[in-house]
Amino acid sequence: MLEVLRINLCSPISLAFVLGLFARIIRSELSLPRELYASLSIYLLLALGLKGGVELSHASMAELAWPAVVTLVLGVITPCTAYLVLRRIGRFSIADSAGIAAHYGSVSAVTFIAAQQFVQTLGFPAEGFMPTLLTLLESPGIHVALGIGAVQTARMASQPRADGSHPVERRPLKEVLHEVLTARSMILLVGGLACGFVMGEKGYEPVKPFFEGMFKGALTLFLLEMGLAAGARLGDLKSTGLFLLAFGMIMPILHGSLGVFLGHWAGLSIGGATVLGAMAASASYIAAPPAVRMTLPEANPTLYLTAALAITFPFNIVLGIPIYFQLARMLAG
Amino acid sequence: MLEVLRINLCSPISLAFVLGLFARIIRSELSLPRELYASLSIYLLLALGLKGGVELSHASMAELAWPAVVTLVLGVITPCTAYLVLRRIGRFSIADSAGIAAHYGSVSAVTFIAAQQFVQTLGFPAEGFMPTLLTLLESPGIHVALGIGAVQTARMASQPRADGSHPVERRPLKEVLHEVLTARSMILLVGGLACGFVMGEKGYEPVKPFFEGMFKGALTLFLLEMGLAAGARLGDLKSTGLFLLAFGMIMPILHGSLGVFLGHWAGLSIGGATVLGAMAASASYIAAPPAVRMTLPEANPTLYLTAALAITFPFNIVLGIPIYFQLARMLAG
Amino acid sequence: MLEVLRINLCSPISLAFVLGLFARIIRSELSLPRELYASLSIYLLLALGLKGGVELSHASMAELAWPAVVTLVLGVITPCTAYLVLRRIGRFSIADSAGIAAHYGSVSAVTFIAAQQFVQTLGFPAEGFMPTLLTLLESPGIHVALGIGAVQTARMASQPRADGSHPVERRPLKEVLHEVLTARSMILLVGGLACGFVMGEKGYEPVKPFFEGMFKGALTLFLLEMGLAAGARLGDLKSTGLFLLAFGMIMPILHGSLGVFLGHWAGLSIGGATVLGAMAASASYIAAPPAVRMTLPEANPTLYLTAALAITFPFNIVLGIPIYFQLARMLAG
Amino acid sequence: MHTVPLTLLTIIGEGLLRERLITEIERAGAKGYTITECSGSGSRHRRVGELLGENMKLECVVSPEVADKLLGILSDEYFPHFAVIAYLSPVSVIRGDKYV
Amino acid sequence: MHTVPLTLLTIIGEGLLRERLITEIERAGAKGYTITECSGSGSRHRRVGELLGENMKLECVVSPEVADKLLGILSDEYFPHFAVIAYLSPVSVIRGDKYV
Amino acid sequence: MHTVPLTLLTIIGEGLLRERLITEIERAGAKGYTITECSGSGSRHRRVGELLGENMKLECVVSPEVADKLLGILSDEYFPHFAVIAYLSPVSVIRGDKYV
Ligand SMILES: Nc1ncnc2c1ncn2[C@@H]1O[C@H](COP(=O)(O)O)[C@@H](O)[C@H]1O
Ligand SMILES: Nc1ncnc2c1ncn2[C@@H]1O[C@H](COP(=O)(O)O)[C@@H](O)[C@H]1O
Ligand SMILES: Nc1ncnc2c1ncn2[C@@H]1O[C@H](COP(=O)(O)O)[C@@H](O)[C@H]1O
Ligand code: NA
Ligand code: NA
Ligand code: NA
Repeated sequence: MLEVLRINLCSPISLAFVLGLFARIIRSELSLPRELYASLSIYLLLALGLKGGVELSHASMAELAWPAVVTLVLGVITPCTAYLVLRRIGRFSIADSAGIAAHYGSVSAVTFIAAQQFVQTLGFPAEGFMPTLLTLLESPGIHVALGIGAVQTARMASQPRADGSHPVERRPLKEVLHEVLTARSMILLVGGLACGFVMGEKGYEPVKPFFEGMFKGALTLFLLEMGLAAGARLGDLKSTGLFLLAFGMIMPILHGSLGVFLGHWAGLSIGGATVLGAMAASASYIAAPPAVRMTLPEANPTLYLTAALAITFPFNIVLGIPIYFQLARMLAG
Repeated sequence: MLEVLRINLCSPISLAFVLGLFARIIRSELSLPRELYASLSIYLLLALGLKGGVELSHASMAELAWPAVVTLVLGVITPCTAYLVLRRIGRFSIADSAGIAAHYGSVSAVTFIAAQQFVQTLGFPAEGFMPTLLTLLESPGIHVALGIGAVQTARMASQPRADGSHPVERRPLKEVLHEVLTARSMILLVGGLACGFVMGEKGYEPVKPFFEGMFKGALTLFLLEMGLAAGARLGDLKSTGLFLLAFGMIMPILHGSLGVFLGHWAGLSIGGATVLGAMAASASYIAAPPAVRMTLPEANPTLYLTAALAITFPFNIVLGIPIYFQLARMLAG
Repeated sequence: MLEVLRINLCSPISLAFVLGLFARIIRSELSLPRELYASLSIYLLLALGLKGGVELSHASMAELAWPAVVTLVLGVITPCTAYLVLRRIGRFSIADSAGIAAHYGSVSAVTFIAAQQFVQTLGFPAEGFMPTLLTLLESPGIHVALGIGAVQTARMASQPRADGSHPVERRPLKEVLHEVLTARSMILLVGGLACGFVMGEKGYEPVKPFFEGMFKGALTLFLLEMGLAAGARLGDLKSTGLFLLAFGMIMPILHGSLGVFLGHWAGLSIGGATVLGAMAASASYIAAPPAVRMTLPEANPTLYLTAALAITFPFNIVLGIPIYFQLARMLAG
Repeated sequence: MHTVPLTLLTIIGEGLLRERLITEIERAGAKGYTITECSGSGSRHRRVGELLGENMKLECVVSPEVADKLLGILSDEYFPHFAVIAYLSPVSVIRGDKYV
Repeated sequence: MHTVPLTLLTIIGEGLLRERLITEIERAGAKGYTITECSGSGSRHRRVGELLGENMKLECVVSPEVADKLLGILSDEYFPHFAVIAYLSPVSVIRGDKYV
Repeated sequence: MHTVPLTLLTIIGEGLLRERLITEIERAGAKGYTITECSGSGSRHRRVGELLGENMKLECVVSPEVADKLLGILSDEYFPHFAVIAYLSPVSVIRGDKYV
C-alpha cells in the first residue's frame, strides 16, 4: 500500500496539483488564462470520448450490460445517501443538502482520468468502455438530488411560512434536463464516444498523436489549474466547518467502496472496479455547480464548491484512488 | 464512389464538423473559447506554410509555373462567374452580388486542408507546392469582386437618385489592398512558406512533431468549431432563400470542375487536381468577410456568411471533395 | 563563425522572430491572442523546469556548487555595471538608470532557451542543471538595481527640492520581495524543477511527448509573438536615442563575455559556458518590467522596454549567442 | 445634434444569469443590450472562479418606464438569491425611437 | 475635489470599425479613448460570431462640442450601414484641461 | 421603484495597479467594485502590450463623500506617475444602504 501511495504521489498529476495548491498558499499571482483552462477541459473530454468510442467498437454489448446497470444504480443511490447524511446528521438546510448531494451523485471527469492513469501505470488497465460508464453517471445523480430538493421544499412550502416570504419560483424540470443533457461536457463526451465509435481504429490513427500522445501532459497542466482553484478555496474551509471536512473524506470512502463492490460484482477487472469506485466516490465540479446554482439558488455555493473541490477532489487524487485499488485487489484475489 | 464517400464521412474531420453542427442544432451551450479558435487557425496556417515551404525547396520552378498560371486564372474567372450568376439569375443587388462573389473568388484554407488530407488518405498525395497556389488564390478574387462592385455602383450613382441619398464614400483601393496583403492569413501562409523554404528539411526536423504531428488533431478540433459556427447560421437559411441554397451547391461544382480541368491541363497529379478543384470550389470565410464588410457595407452579411459557411463549406467537405476527386481520376484516365 | 551564424539565422526560432518583426514593420494586423502568449509562456517555463528537475536528479551537488556561486556573482555585478554606465556615461536619471539596470541584472528565459537549443544543435549540449542557474539569476539583479535606485533617490531627497515636490512613497521591500519570489515565472520554474526532481526519469516518461516533443514548436510560435512585440517597439527607437541603442548591444557583449569567463572558470562545458554567457548578457522582459513599474514609477517604461525587447533580445538571438559560443570555444582551447 | 434623454440600466452580476436576464429585459421591452465580461466583489464576497464563471455587465438603453419595471423584477426575483446589482444613469441619444 | 463637467461619449458597435472610429474621434479632437470588448444585440440582430468579430465599446471623455460633432459624423456615415449605437452621459473630472 | 442617487466612480488605467487600487477603494469605504479589462490611449501614449499588461476599468458605486476622497487620493498619488484617469457620474440605485 505504501509503495502504491508513493507512486501515486510522485506522478506528474499529483505533483502538478500540489504545485498549484502551494502557489495559492504562498499567495503567488500565478494563474492560468481562463481560456487555457476551458481549452484543456474541452480537449480532455473530447480525447476521453474519442478513445472510449474507438475501444467501444471492440466491446460486446454483453460485457457492458451489467457494468452499465450498476453504474446507474450508483447514480441513484449516492445522491440519496449524501442527502440523508447531510440533512440528518449534518443538519444542513434542505437546499444546501440537496445542492451538495447533487455534486456527490455526479462524477468528476478528472478523478476518473486520474484513476484510469493510475491503474494503467500499475499494470491493471481498466476496461476500454469505462468512458461510456462515465457518461452514464454524470447526470442522473444531479437530477435525483435536485428532485429531492424540489419535493422537500414543496412539502415545507405547503405549510404557511412564519415570515410570509415566498419560495423562489422553480424552473421547469424540462429546462433543467435540457441544460444538463446538452451541457458542454455531455456533448464532448457522448459526441466523442460516437465519433470514436464511427471512425474506429483506422480513422483514429492520424489524430492519435494529438489526442493520445499529448493527453497526460495536458492533464498535468490541467491539474496545475485544479490545484490553483482548490487552493483558492482553502480559506473557506474555516467557514464551512468540521462536519463538511469529515463528510468530504468519509463519504467518498463509503461511495468508493460501494462502487468497487458493485463493479467487481458486475464483472469488471481490478482496474475497472477501481475506476468505478473512484467515479462513485468523486464529486462533480463541472456539471453540477451551474445546475445547482440555477435551480437551487438558496443553496450556499461556498459549501458545495469547497466540499467538492477543496476536500473530496484532492482526497481522491492522493488517498482515495489507492484505497479503492487495494480494495479491488483484495476482492479479486 | 460510395466507398470514397464513406471514407470521407468517417474521417475525424467530417465527424467533428457534424458533431459541432449537431451540438448547435440541439441548442447545446458548447462553444470553444474564441482565443482557442484564433490560436488554432494561426497554428494551422503557419504549419501549412512551413510544410509547404520545406517542400517548395525541393520543387523546380518549371513544375510550378503552369499550375500557378491557372490558379491566377481561376482567381479572375470565379468571382466573375459568381457575380454574373448572382446578379443576372439571382437578381441580387450589386452590393450583395459583389459581396458574395468576393467570397467565392477567394479560397477557404480549411477546405484546402481537408482536400489535401483526403487525397493523401486515399494514396494520391497532392504536389508539395500546393500551399503556394493557395496563397496565390487567396486575394485576387476578393479584389476582382470588390472592383466589380465599385465600378457598377459608380455607374448607378452617376444617375441621380430618387431619394436624394448619397452613396457611401469608397475607401481608397490602396488601403484595401494593404489590408488584404498584410492580413493575418497572408502573413502566416506566405511567411510560413518563406521560413520553411529557408530552414529546409534540416531546420524543420526539430519542430516537425509540433507542426506536423499535431496537425490532424488540431484540425479536428478546428472543424468542431466550424461545425458550431455553421450550425449557428443554419437558422438564417430560411431568410436567405432557396436560390442561395442552390447557388451554394451548384457554383462549387462548376468552379470545382473548372479547377480540376485546369489543374489536370497544367500537369497536376490526380491529388493536385482534386485539391485545386476544391480550392476553386471553396468560398473564403476568413479573408473575405471583413474585407467585404468594410468596403461594401451595404452588402448584407447574412447572405455571404450563410452561403460561404453554412452551405458551401459543408457541401465541399462532405460531397464536393469526393466529386472533384472522381473527376480528376476520370480525367487522368 | 560565419557558418555558425548561418545555422543560427536559419533556425526556426530566428526565422519566426524575423517573421514577427517583419509583420509589424509592414503594419500587418497579425497578432497572437494574449491568452495564447500567456499559455505558451506558462508551458515553456514549466517544461523548462520539469526537464531541468529531472536532470538535476542525476547531478551531484559538487558539480553545481561553483557554477551556482558565479551565477549569483553575475546577479550582483551586472546590475551595478549597467547602472554605472547608464548614470555616468549615459547621463540618465537615477530612476531610469536603476530601472534599466534591473532588466539587465535579471535574465530572459527565452534567450536562455535559445542559447540552450543553439549549443545542442551544434553538438555541445549544456549541463542539465542550467535551468537551476536560471532561477538563481532571475531575481537578485532586480533587487540590487531597485535597491540602488531607492538608496540614491533617498540621498537626493534628503536635499531639499527646488520645486518642493515630494518623492513617491516607496513600497516596503518585503512586499516587492514577495512579489518577485512568488511571481509566475518563479513558481513555474522553481516548482517545475522541484516536481521534475521528485518524479524523476520514470515519472517524466509519460508526459515527455507533451513537454519535450512539443517544446521547439511551441518555442517557434512564441518567438513569432516576440517578434511582433519587438516590432511594435521599433518606432520607439527614435525617441530613446543612440546611446541606448549602443548600450543595448555593447553591454550584452561585456556581460556575456564575463559570463562565459566565469562559467569556464567554474568548470562548465563549452555549451554551459555559452548559455551562462547568454544569461548574463540577456535582459529580462517578463519579471523585471512589472517590478520596476510598480517600484520606480518615475522610470520611463519606454526606455527599459525598448532596450530589453527591441535591442538586446534580437541582438542576443541573432549575433550574441554565436559570439559567446566562439568565446567559450576559444577558452576551452 | 438633437438628442433625446433616456435611461441606461446597468446590471452587474453572476455570468450564469446571462440568458435569463436577456429574456427578462427583452420581455420588459428593451430593444437591445450590450454585455461585457467583468469581475468584481460586493457584499456577498462571492469568489467562484472558473467553476461558476465570471461576472457580466449587461447594459441597455431604455425608456424610464422600462427601466423602472426591470428594477422591480430584479429586486423581487434576483436580488434575494443572486449576487446582482443594478443602477440607472441618464443618457442622451439621437434616433430616440430606436430604443423605445 | 474641484471637478469639471464634461461629456462621456459611448459608441457601441462592430469591432471591425475599431481603427476607423479611433481615427474619427482623434480627428474630431478627442484626447484619449478606452475600448472594451463586448457582445450584444440590437435592431439589426447581427450575429456574426468568429467571422466578423465581436462588438466593441469605445468610450471617450470629451467636451460637449466634440461630442456633438462626433454624433453628427456617426449619424451621417455610420448609422446607415453599420450596426452601431452611441449615447452621451454627463461626467465630472478633475484636471479638465487634459480632455479638451 | 424608489431609487437613491449615488455616485459612480470610474477609474481607468494600467492593469498593474489592480490590487493597489482595490486596496485604496476598500480602505476609503467602497463596499464593492467591478473590474473590466480594456485597452486605450491617452496623453501618455503608453503602449506596452503583453509586457506590462492591458488597462483595466474599475467602477464602484459609492457615496459622494467616498468618491471625493478617492479622487483626492488618485490625484495626489497616482496621476503624477501612472497612466490613470478617473471620472464621476450620477447613478440611481435601489437598496441604497448596500453601497454606503
Ligand atoms: N437599447 C440598447 N441598449 C444597449 N445596447 C444596445 C442597444 N441597442 C443596440 N445596442 C448595442 O449596439 C449594437 C448595434 O446595435 P444595432 O445597430 O441596433 O444592431 C448591438 O449589438 C448592441 O451591442
Ligand atoms: N479622454 C479620454 N477618454 C476616455 N479614456 C481616456 C481618455 N484619456 C485617457 N483615457 C484612458 O486612460 C488611460 C490612461 O490615460 P493617460 O494617463 O492620459 O495616458 C488611457 O490608456 C485610456 O484608456
Ligand atoms: N458598490 C459597488 N460598485 C460596483 N460594483 C459593485 C458594487 N457592489 C457590488 N458590485 C458588483 O456586483 C456584484 C454582485 O454584488 P453583491 O451582490 O453585492 O455580491 C459584484 O461581484 C460586483 O461586480
Ligand atoms: Na459520485
Ligand atoms: Na473559390
Ligand atoms: Na542579464
